[in-house]
Amino acid sequence: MSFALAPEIEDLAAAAGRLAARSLAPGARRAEAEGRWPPEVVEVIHSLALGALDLPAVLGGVAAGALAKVEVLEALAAGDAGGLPALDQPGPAVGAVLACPDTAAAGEVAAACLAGVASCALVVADPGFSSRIEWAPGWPVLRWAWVIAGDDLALVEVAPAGPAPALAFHASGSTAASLGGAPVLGRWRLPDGAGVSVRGRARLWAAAVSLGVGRAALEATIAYTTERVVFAKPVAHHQGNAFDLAVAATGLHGAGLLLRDAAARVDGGDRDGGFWATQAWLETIDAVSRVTDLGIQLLGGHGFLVDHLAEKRFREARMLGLLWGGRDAADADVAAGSMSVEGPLFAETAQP
Amino acid sequence: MSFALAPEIEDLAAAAGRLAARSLAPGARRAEAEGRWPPEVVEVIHSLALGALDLPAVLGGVAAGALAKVEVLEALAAGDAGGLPALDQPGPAVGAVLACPDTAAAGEVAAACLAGVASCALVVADPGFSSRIEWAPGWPVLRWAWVIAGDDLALVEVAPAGPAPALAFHASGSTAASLGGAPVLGRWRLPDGAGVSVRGRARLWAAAVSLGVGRAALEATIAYTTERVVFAKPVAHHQGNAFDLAVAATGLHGAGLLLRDAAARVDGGDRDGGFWATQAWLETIDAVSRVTDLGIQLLGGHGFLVDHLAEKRFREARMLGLLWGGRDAADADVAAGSMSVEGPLFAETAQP
Amino acid sequence: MIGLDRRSRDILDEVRDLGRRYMRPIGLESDRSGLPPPAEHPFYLICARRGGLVSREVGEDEDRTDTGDSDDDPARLAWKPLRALLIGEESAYWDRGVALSLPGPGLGGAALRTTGTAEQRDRFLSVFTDHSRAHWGAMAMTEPGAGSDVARIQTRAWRDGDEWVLEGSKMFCSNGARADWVVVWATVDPALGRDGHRAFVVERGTPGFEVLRIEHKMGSRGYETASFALDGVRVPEANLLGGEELYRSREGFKGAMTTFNLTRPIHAAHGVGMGRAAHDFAIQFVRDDYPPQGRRKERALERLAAVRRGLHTARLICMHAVWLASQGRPNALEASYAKLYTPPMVLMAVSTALDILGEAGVRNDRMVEKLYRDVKILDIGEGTQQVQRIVVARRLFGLPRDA
Amino acid sequence: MIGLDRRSRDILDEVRDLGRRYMRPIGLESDRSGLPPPAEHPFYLICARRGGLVSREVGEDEDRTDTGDSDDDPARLAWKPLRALLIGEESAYWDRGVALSLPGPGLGGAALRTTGTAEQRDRFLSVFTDHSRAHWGAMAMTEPGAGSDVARIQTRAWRDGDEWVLEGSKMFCSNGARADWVVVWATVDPALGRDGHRAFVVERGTPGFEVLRIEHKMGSRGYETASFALDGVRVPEANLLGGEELYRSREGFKGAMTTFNLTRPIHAAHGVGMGRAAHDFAIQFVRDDYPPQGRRKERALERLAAVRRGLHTARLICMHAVWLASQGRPNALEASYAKLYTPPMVLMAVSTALDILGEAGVRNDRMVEKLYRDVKILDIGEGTQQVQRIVVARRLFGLPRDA
Repeated sequence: MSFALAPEIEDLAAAAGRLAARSLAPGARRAEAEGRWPPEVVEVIHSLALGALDLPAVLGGVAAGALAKVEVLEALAAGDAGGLPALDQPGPAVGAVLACPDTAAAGEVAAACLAGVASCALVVADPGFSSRIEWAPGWPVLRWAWVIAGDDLALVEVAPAGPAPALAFHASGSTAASLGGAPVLGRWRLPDGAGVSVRGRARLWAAAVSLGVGRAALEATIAYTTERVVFAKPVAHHQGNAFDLAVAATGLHGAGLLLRDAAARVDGGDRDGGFWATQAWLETIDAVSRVTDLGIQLLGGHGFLVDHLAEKRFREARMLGLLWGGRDAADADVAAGSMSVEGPLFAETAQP
Repeated sequence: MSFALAPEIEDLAAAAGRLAARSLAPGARRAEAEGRWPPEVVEVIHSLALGALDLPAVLGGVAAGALAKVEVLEALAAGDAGGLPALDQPGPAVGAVLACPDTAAAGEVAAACLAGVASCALVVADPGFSSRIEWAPGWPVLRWAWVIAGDDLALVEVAPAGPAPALAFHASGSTAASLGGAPVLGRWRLPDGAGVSVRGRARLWAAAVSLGVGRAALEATIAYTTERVVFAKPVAHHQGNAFDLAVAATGLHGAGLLLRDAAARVDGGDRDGGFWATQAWLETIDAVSRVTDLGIQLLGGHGFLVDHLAEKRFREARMLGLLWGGRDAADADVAAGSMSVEGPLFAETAQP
Repeated sequence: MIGLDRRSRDILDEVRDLGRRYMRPIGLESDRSGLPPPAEHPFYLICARRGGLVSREVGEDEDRTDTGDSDDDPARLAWKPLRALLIGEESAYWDRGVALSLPGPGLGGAALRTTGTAEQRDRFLSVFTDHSRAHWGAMAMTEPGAGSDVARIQTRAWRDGDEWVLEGSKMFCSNGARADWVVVWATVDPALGRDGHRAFVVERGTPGFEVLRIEHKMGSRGYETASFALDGVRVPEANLLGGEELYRSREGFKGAMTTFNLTRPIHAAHGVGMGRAAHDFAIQFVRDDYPPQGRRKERALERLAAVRRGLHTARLICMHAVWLASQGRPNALEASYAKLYTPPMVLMAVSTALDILGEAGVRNDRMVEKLYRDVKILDIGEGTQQVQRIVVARRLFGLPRDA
Repeated sequence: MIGLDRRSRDILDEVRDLGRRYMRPIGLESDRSGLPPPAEHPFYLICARRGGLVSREVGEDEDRTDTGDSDDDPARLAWKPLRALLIGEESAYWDRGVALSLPGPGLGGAALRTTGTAEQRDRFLSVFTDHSRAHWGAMAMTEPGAGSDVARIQTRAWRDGDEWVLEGSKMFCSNGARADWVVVWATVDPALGRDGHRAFVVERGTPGFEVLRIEHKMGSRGYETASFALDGVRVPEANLLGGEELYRSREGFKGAMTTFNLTRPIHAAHGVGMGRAAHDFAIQFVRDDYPPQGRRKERALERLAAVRRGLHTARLICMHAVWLASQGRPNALEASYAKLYTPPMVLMAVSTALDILGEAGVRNDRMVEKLYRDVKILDIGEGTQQVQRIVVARRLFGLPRDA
């Protein structure tokens, strides 16, 4: 056993990190204002084959796997997460593309997504809620929705219904769409438990982006608070603040390990991969919310201004906790697994 | 409007506080070992008419009200909470005694309780759970159980089924009892929403005792940590610890205000008194758990030894969060009220 | 038991009506445009004509030092700061940003009343008796390089003949660009720490007093947060707040700080109002959009009950702190309890409301999204959470100043 | 992905079997009686005969400095501290107190191996090759007046001819009363702080070495926590740990501290085991005692899923810290992450299990009640949560020592 990443994944993540620092971070605010990443950034990210990383060759992908994808997303998001929902297609919906029994339909969606000419959304539906897309990226044009309810999957053709400005990810633009009366291209009953795998891939995606945002927030907070002096010492060197930072850093560290473990499980074909991906999402969302909150708090009034990225990260962290069914759907999925999923290392030992 | 207590309540609470410091605190550990408070303590507490405080004259009480009771319990518990469940009868079950439509039956129970010859337990039942008394005080002898399920009340004659050693309150002794096959003395359907009032009185009781334990814990922790020096200054003067203590103290302060407000509502005949009593219990249990946990933590290894009262308070705080239906029943009651109970000062303003 | 008298209920009804008709819509518009409402906005004129948000009798101008009121029944007098608190909560329910932008002397007025000379109070507060148009006062303490650590302000003041010259820059000054005057804190010698502080009333239009910009903020956009430069600004001797005598002891600085014992709980009460707004939106969402039975609804109601618990606890802490002040009792500790408890709890409340809305919560056109961006500043203004912890620790167990 | 090799699975099966048959029942008995199992308990003899809990090959004696093993395949070698971690977790699942009471050199052994001379290692560790009866070693650092602040220990050591004389008292010494020898930390001069520290091996029966008492504890009663006095105890020069040379540099003290880089995660892993025990008990309770459908069950399962998430995260943090060490990489930060994250999370886990049991949870005869009393000490031993925060802050952003 090992906590080391495969060298090819390390290389990919390092490349993504360089790109993020060089091309994404400097333009983050401008991209937010303009509602998109500039063409040269889009081009260079396409060179990473971002959307193709976690798709198999048969769907036009490069089959690098979920763990590779997580590492790359995290590295990019640390620079700027804003355009990732738009640019990474099928991205969060990859689980639906993989699970779709109609490989021709899945292939058509995947091809359009990888070519950057259309996008698809994943809708985590609940019998009691009316089905609509509250928010999706505004570009490339939204053409399909994968609707997952329990283990039932449907592919629906949708038409964007105008912008839906939101809490964050402004660089991805926005659109809403109604699913009522939209043409259904297919409906499938997936094998038992496959639904959580589909949702789990969206959660892996969100957790990876969130973790990148959180890491950048921690780094920026430490940089600011070790520099800025109040009451005769750096902000971070007041023990009360140091304690809060230490706890926040610990949470982030744990979430990162859980996320990597979950992604590796998905790659390893673990039938409970969706359960662990959901757990990783829950842990990461909480950890990153704390870090980004502290990121504003320790900057004081400056944290509330758009002059720093702290407020942007705070918004991104929160939004990633709301998409794709949010906490309700995630808690329901882990609750459903809590009696059936075995311990990750060895079967939980029964009481004597 | 005023946050001041009536002078007679202040006097009562002050008397209870003196008694607690003089007669309860010094013998707390011995009483724990012996499973009861010594006779002279029992006598002096009877002089406070503890059990009678919140009963009306018609039931042999002195009708001082719920707020007076809360203040007295809190003051006593700050000295030693251990014997209170045994000594304060009908105590947590007072709501059932008051709600019971059969005043003769209620009067019989109240009289035996006030005379100190028998005790009654309140059982917060749930349709799905088998009814049993997991723990009740071991003295005076347990003779009745009030069973409240939703708005259905029953009075059952029970026989103690041997000791049931528990996490805390050892000075009250212990007993278990089965309700299966026990003679039912009466069954009543209470008016809609009256069940939460019955449960609310037990929660007021538990919150008051908990708050006393929490206040004593905070005081002892501050005394210890401002005295003991580590790394060249008192433990409490390390900013990280100071921050934790400040937050804990704030939580306790808020819980105290909420509890007093709830008790005053009960005395004022507020139909949502049970809802607010339940809210006060939830707030107090959380606040006191944090304070007593910190009380051990900042004492370090000493906090784990029986040489200090920190570990006793930690156990008491936790046990008060488990009795009378625990968190599940309380959360269910407040959830049920969350759409119907109006704001406490003015109706919540509807959206435009 | 906490209850309201008739007069307070009437006042709250009035605030509610104004909130619904003006404050909420104006706040949403400011949020969209990113700009505070212009100083000429008709709503401000409405407020100016009434002499305050709700009436001449009560409002933000009022505090317990204001004993010139004709109403001297002690029982009624005790109500006055409590009403200010309730008005604060209710205004913030509709829009805290707009509430902060309302005409009036603001924090600068509090400083004037606490430490100004009679002549100064008369000269600078009399403008607010002009009800023909809206007027603002402001206070400028914070600087780009010193937030919580106010002892470290760097804006310099020195005498030159019978004038004072001010040189430096200020940030986070609410309504600072539209104010008739700003109370500016400066130091005669940074090495003296707080003992070197002096406050000056600087009138708009004074040469060298230059608004640098109106800040772009994540939320709470309904009021103006200004930065400005003081570039050799000259003010007459008579504008030194409280006169030279005041600064012989350390009361000069402390004077400003004591105003916080009412402003902290009132600031916290804004949070209660905002939390209530999120709570009410979420309750309505559950009513309209949730399946009528089942786990999701149960769960949402449990979580909303917890929100309600926190909000009511916060409200009691705030009211208790103000009630103590109304009784003439010390309340520094309790004011900090209010400010320490409330903002994190309100952030939790709004965040919970977002969870209950789920994906619908991410959108600008659902008000909870805005509240989430608005609310975080509560934990920073009027003393950060960290500063409150220090105050509580100091009062409770003597945390030393250098800890 | 984290998985186990065949050998590790076999070892865990062995621990599980012993845990079920011996450790759990012995732990419950100790909890009832309030006393640790007597040193003559047959289970200790069983362990002694096996040369450890599970085998000669692996166990608590082992760390990465132990390279005398015949197995020198690096891939397999990397497994060894991880196995120690897993054995710790699994033992604590059954009873942490009893696990800590198992025969062996304990923390004193770690100190000996890290800083002892070859002669000392041979002399004091060879007793553990005697499998005819159980032997213990112990370490005594903590004193009544100095817990976390180990630099302040007051036990004095001075030379007298070719002997050292020790005077003082020690607390919180695990297995201290039954140990063949105890590594005792003392100071030659309290004014020197850590530079004045010396460690000595004091053998049982040395005159003046007097056990004062076995502490009465809230929980974790399965092992002996001893206090003792050193009343003019004389030890030969040869018992100065590492010899005089070692203390010329500051490595003397640091030597002891470096052992913590493995002990912290292993200590934290005990918490994971205890949390798992509470989790499993609660899951079984839900299966047996809850209504098969409905809100309570849903809620319980959600909460148990959160417990599981925390426990698995903690386990990964612990394993990662030990894995780094097995790779010869620095792990001081990560070891503190493990010790900082785990104990509060495990307290939450056990407390959640109590909530799920409700009133049934208060009783002694349901194991979760005991776990709640057992678990709190995890956040204190091997460096409190506060100390871990300091270590993390120091490593992450250079928190100064006097902050």
